[in-house]
Amino acid sequence: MAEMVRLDGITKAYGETVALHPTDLSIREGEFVTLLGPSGSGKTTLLNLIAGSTAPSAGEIWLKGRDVTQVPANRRELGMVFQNYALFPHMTVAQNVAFPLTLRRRPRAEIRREVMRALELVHLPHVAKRKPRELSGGQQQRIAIARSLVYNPSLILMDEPLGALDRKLREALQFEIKKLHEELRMTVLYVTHDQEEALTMSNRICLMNEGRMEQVAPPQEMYFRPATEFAAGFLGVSNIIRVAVEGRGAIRVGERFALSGVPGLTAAPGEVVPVMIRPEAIRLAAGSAAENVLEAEVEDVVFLGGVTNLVVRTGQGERFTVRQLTRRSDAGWQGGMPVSLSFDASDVVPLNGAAPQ
Amino acid sequence: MTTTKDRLDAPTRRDLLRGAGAGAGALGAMAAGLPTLAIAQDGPIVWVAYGGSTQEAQKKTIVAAFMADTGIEVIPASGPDLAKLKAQVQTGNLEWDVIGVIGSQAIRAGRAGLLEKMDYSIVDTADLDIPPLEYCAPYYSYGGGIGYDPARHPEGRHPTNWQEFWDVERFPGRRGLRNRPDENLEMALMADGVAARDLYPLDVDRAFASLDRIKPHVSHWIAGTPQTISLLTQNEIDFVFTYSGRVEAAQRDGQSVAYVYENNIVTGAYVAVTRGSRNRDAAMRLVSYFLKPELQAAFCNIMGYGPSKSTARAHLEPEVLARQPDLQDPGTAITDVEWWAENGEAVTTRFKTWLLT
Amino acid sequence: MARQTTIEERVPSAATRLIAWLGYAFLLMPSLVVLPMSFGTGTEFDFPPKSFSLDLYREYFSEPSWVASTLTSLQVAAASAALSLLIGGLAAYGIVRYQFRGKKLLTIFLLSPMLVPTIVVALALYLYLGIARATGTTWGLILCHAVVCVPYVIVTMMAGLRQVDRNLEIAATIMGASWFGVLTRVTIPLLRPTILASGLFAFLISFDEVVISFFVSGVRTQTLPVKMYSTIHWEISPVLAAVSSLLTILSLGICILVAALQKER
Amino acid sequence: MRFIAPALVLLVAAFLLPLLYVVYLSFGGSSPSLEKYAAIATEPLYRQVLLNSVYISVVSTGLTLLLGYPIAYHLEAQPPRRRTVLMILVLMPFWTSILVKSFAFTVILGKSGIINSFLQWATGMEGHLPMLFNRFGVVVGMTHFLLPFMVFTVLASLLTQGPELRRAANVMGATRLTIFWRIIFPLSLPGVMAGILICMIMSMAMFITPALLGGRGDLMISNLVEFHVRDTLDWEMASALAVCLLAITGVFCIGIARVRGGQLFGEEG
Repeated sequence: MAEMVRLDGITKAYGETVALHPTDLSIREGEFVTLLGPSGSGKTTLLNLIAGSTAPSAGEIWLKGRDVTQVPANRRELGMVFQNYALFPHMTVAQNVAFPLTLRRRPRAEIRREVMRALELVHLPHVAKRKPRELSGGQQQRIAIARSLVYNPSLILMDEPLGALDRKLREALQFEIKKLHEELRMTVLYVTHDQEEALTMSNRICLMNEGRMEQVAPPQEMYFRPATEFAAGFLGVSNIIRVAVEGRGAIRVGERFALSGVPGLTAAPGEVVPVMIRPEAIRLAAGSAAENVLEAEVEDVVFLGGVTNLVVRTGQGERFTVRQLTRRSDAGWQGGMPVSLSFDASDVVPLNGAAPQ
Repeated sequence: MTTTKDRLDAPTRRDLLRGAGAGAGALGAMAAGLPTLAIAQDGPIVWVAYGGSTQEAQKKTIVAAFMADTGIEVIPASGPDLAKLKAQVQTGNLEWDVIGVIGSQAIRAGRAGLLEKMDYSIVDTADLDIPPLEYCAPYYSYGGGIGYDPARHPEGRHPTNWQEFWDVERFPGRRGLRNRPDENLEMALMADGVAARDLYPLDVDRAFASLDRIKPHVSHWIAGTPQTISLLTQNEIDFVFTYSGRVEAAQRDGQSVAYVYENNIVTGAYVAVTRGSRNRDAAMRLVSYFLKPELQAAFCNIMGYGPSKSTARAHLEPEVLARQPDLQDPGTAITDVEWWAENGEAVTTRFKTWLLT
Repeated sequence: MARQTTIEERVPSAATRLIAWLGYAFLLMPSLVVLPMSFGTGTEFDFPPKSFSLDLYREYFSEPSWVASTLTSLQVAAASAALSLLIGGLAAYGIVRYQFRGKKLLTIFLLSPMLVPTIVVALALYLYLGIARATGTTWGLILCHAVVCVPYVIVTMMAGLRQVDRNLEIAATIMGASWFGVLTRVTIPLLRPTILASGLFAFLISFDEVVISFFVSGVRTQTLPVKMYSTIHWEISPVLAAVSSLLTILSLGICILVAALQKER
Repeated sequence: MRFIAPALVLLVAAFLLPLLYVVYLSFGGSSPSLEKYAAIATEPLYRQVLLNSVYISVVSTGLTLLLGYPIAYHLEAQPPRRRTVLMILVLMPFWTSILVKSFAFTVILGKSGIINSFLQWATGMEGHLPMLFNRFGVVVGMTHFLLPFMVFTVLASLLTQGPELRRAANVMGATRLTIFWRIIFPLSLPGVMAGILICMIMSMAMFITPALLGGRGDLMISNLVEFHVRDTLDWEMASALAVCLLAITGVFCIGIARVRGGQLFGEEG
């Protein structure tokens, strides 16, 4: 598919402080890309640069094969959804949605038709005559989404659009946005600091940290093969430990636990490298009889309904979080119990560039 | 304190332009090219006076006759402010042609070079009770004296001359005087035993010593003439220095006020022509109408003031004539406007300081 | 903007309400005294009037110079309010929405006519306009009033602009509106209450201004306050009471109408 | 910058240049001298009047704040429509000529005025409260004139405060008084300061009200400026006094900017 957005070494600095280090990114048409990262990581800066509300210090922005670096925001043919909805309080819902179309001087009949179509897409055709302040937060955001897509902009920017909503609404709207994206094949650049949102909705996640792109990958890959300690720590729960490399693909975790055939391990023997193991990849057994296991002791048991999290501590003092599906027979896990841990070599993810990106 | 009188003759438009700096000059020059409302050569005459019913009466009698006779239009304006006059002459941007002002103001303006010399070949000075001056001609006189409320202070209970006004034992009550030295010094000297005919040159030290005695009994030093009557009718003051014309106007309104016609201080009111007036000759002719006996009488019959020409008295209504301060009476003081023009500023500063302490 | 607040947060204490209502009464009191005076008779101020009549109103309407100066005042006030709204509004927009060097100093300069005593400004302007031959012209008067009104407009408009959500303007821009489109379709409609308020304020300041007008106005451009003030040498015409009452009632009517209309939207 | 240009042009042409001319005049114009300033420094009248002006301005401004803040606070709490109506009430005095207002105040404050008559009737007291033709009368008249300016300045800053902080404080258990003094008042300080500044300067410049309602000691510096402008025609003296007045207001401004960490109006940053 065609390339919709391309960033070439785009940079933003305010005096001495660099808000965004030189960044490259390419978004294909119809793709849903999420900028994920903690606050201050540069994701909003990046969004504003693409939107045209701030000018880059260096680099180029291409939209649909056109260099728009010098093009003002109003000629970039973009759509945008804001966290605080940014609906015009002095206009009705219909006028709000019609706004981009009236700017484009579309015929009145067409405007009326397109507005109704957009409102139907977000299931709110009945509020057309109301003022935004008479609607709930979720309804307002739906209107804002309708307004952003009614004129088929080449790219829709969404700046934490669900940040102000409660959990239930958020999940419902996540689903709706995803559906709209699939139905209308819109290209979306979505900003959030919520990892679940990013994982649920995106084709690709672009993880940002301290003004840099940490890793760009589809959600699955981002979750299972994080490239850096930051990526591993930011998405989901992870156990990051340091292990000694013993040979090609071989590591030693504890005195009685060594693994070989770890994928993507490039460090030379003798080095100590960080690796990640997801809590659900760890097998747990009571006692310490088995061969090739890590011996540990249960510190804490957290019952979460369908799953149970256990915090265990090895003889070397390393803590692991272990996640297990709750079964009635497991009810016996208790603090102080001796346990043995094990996991497969294929679940061990070397970090910090140990794996090729 | 020094005055600027001697220097006032000198400044020219060019001086001012230089003073205002290059920028101001440029703007001034620019604006000078724009059309203004400057009065044309043979255009109407602008006549400025103190406004109100006095000017209304003059308009109906003297000015109306002038317009009927000559066919020259006269535009009345109000507020003959010396500052405005000075600025007009200094900048050459004349608005006024004929100015009606009282007493020392006229002389001060003449000395400051703001007025044309009176053309006494046009203006007839015969039979004047009040001497004509170089820059202005007297056309009526007004008497100042004691005002009171006859309901509160019937015959024998109110002062009838300045010695009695000063006598707070015999005539207890709140006094009201003006907040300026003019007339106050004359009163104070007469209260101290100086004969009305021997007032000038005023013995300023003696006058202030006399004023010291009345100071604690003056409940208000009045800023505006209208207040001299309103404070009396509102019972804020018992005895006040006011003018016969004001008291009579109030009486016509049915107010309970009375006036003492003895021991009055009579001051002249003058007309003058603006220096450099483009309608100089027509303006002088208007001034000559102000000195016509029958027109003066017509005006004074309305307002109750005294005409400046003795020959006008023959045309006065009997009741108006009966209320004229007798200029021949040795108890009547006639303000020496020349003395005030000479000493006014220094005495005023001293008076204001005296008021503050 | 709808605010959701509980009752207890919004109702000021009894003491505050008492002082506030005393304050309103204090502000209103002179007008309440002037109103009955306006139905008096005769040529002097009188309170309470001995008899009631419409004489003063009749006199006001039958005397062309009263009506003319009222019209001049309204005209000058409207023009200088419009002018100061335009340039003051633009300045406020520039100050709030843009960053540039020397902004702070420039802002203080733009607001400084507020900081200079009017008598000083009056004298300065009179001399200056005399040089420029602009005394006595209507446009000169309008410019002078605009100088005095602009700072008030800037201050109120800045406060109003700060309350307008920047995102609304950004949203409109991204949807394709030019800066002019954003201004006319979004910013100005949102600022309507502020524009109304600062316009009214500017109008009133100009309408009430006497010191500068006294100097700068001419024979044909006498404003109402100047007409009142320039006759004070001998008398204060009680017609003033009628004028003041008339204006008070008129303005009250207009303002209440505006308030009612505002709610209708 | 281009948005500011029209205002800048107007003010430079019709404000800054005239003002510079006044300064130029005060130093003797085309024949430079410090004569007028020397006179101001030595003549006791001017010193006394300067002190008077500052005193009267400070007291009037203080009273205006004490009365104006509760009004602004009350207005802020009203629903929009009611607020509009009450704001019209605050603007009412503008429509009445200052001359008529001064007359009305003599009717209200005089010895046999409305208030004294009422007090005599209500309390049976003999005599009267002296409220007119003294400093009290001046302060009342000035406060009446200044009040709308204070109310609107303070109201503007109260309206920009969101309800969130108050609600948060309320939840944390703060009483109404604590919320006011710890949150609302400190946050409204920019408005209060701006209001004080405007009122101080306006009251320093007033001359009609003190002349009509004041006693013999209530001469203000503006009265003297007017006197020299209109009576003695000594414009160099008037200009010198005006420059002194400017200097005093300048000191006010700097003082207030100090208090507020370099912000004069709290708007320029």
